[in-house]
Amino acid sequence: MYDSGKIITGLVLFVGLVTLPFWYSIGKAQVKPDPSLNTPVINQMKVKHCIESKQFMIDNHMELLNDWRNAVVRDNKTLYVSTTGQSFTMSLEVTCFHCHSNEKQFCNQCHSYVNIQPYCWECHVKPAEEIANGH
Amino acid sequence: MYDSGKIITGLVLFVGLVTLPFWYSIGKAQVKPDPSLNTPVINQMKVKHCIESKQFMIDNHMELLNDWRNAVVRDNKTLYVSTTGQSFTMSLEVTCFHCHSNEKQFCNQCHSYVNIQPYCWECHVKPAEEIANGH
Amino acid sequence: MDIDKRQFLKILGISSALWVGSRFAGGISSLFGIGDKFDTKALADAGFEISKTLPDPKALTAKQWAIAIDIRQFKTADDYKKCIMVCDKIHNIPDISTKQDIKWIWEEPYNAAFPEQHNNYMGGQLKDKPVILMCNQCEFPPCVRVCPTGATFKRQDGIVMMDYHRCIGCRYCMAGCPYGSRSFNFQDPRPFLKKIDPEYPTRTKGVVEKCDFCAERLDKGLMPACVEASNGAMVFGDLRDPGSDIRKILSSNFSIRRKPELGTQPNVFYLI
Amino acid sequence: MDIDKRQFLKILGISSALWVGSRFAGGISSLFGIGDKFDTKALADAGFEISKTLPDPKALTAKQWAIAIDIRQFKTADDYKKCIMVCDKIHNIPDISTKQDIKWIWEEPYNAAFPEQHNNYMGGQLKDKPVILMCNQCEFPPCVRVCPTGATFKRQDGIVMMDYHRCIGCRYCMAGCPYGSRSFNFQDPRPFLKKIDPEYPTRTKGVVEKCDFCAERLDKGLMPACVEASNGAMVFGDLRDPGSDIRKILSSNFSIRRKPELGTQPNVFYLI
Repeated sequence: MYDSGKIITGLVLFVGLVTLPFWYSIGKAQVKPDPSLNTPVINQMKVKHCIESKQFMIDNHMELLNDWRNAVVRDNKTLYVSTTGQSFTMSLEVTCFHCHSNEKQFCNQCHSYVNIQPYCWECHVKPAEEIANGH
Repeated sequence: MYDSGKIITGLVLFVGLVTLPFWYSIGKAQVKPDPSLNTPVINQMKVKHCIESKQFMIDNHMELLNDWRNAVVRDNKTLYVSTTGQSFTMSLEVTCFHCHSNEKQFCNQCHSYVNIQPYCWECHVKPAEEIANGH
Repeated sequence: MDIDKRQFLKILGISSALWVGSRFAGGISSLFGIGDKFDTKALADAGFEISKTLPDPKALTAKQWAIAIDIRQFKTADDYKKCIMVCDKIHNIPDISTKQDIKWIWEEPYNAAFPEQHNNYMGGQLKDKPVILMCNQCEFPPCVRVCPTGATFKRQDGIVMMDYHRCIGCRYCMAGCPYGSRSFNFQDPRPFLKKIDPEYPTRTKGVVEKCDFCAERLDKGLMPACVEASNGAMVFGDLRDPGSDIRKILSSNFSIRRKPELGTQPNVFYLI
Repeated sequence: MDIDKRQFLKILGISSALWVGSRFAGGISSLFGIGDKFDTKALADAGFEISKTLPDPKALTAKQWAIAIDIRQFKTADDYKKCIMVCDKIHNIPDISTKQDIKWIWEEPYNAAFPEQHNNYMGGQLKDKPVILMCNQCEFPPCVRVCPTGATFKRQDGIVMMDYHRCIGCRYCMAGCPYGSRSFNFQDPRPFLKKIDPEYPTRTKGVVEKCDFCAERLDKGLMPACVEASNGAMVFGDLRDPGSDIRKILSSNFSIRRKPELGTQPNVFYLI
């Protein structure tokens, strides 16, 4: 076996690079996400229920929002009828932010934890509390 | 000298071709042109005078008509002031044919003699006597 | 099986590439085990009640929307201003005092709006008269033809629509549009907005934008904002409906369109 | 001098060619000794009184002639007919019932005359209404640019004129004209003329012809025949004269021109 030195060095570098995310997180405090539902509108609800079940929303909100976007922008459809038969306007601002007016305490909890930066906010206006603080 | 046969034949042919018009006319009766001035309008004139002198018209009518054509069509000019100071409308139909209403007895006399076929008549309308006979 | 080191490395490389590719194709989320993909078709096939998306029953519908602008009714500066301001306001259109300005609806003198129609001998009152301009919502829109991503597309009601999510800022559409109806965001527009309407998104640096006949209002049952503000100087309606107001006004008035010779078939008509 | 046969023949050939050429250049007439060329310049230099050519003092003059056609005043078939017939009559324009017909002034439906202006939603009364068409006497005439012989040229008063004597029938001008205003004589037109006006020439097989705003009438002080016959539905005048009737009517009425986008700057205006 020739060039064993170079090959072993290369392998070590490769394994190091592949596992970099794990090394990078070592020693950092990983705060478990805890999205807050403490907003004026939610607090006034008798039955606290999103447009679909909590687990469905946790699992699928990104798919759902993607479908909404295409339905509204490309197919002239503006109404979402949920599995329970309720109608909602498909709109981040009008529907989602009406209840979830606490972006930092709600959206960002998980997004930060999984290190995702959705760029919705570049165009869609953040809930009112955020506008006051600038962007 | 070689090829003398071919060269002499060629020279004879050449001279024959060059002098063809003369051979062609031999034996034909050459009637001397005699343009007629016997038209109603000319007969009524006290002093029979064209727009310029007779000799000038014989010599230069083709140049004059060419100048008229360019003056009328290209320079918006319609009046000809002759050397005697008289004004005439520059027009074959209105001016020339007014007096010379006898194309066959006037124009064609010389034109046939010198074997010229002016194509004026393809567009300009011949004097009235000719129209009646067709064209 | 008898493979040498060379073949082994080759197989290893190809396999790794395939694995990485499949993980990305499966979506980033599945890397973290957050959840499975929501499969409405499978649910529906299994007999479960599922959600659906619908148009608003109040939505205004048409085969081909069009606007007729009666420029004879635009007399004072305010007649123009009220149409333009309402659009700027509800669509969060920034006011940038350079060539990088964004415009959906704007005014230009007659002889600039209709450069070929113009002749030097027309009445002074028409020649320099400002005319309201906007996207012509062409029946054969060059912008749609040249868009490489489908960000610009034609709706079923004839509106030439922008899907800002898909715009990559290549500006082919701006090169294609013969009417200058499209603006590019050279920068974040928000610093140039005095007030942001939170119910309508702003745009972002690097996307192109334009008038869309207030598609968002039509889908809620409202007329375009400029038409509503024009006090009857603009007539909006379905060009394919012989009984529509716009058809009536077009059949009883002489109308012109911008650069009709290009064959785009503009759907903004001007009554002179 | 010592030349061989080869050189001798060469010199002989060149000399012959030069001699023949000079005889032709000198004119056929001198071959027959009929007379010398009339040299006005020499006569003038010698102090002799000489002839001269002048425009008619009654001639109508302008910097740019133009016609405004008020199509609203054309109502009955006779309104069109009287304008077209007078032109056909005084210019000896034949009536050929095939595609080889000759036309100087003719009528076509609005949507054919203004193909880009046309939209499917205009009033029926305008869409199919016949419009009087003729040569537009373009300010920038394509026919003049392409004519290889100068047979088509622009007069000082803006009229695009044909010198039929120079036309070689190449039909480049017909290819260049965007308005179909030119006709080619595929055959001798005379058999197709019921009556020939002897004061105006006919044309001949192989030349192109078109309307010239009655240049021959203007030069005598008369208005174009169609204008005279139109009873005021056509207004003729100098476009460069701010006080002319045509300027007044153009400034107080909306007018369109045929295919203005081509940049030919037509001088026939239509009041709609």
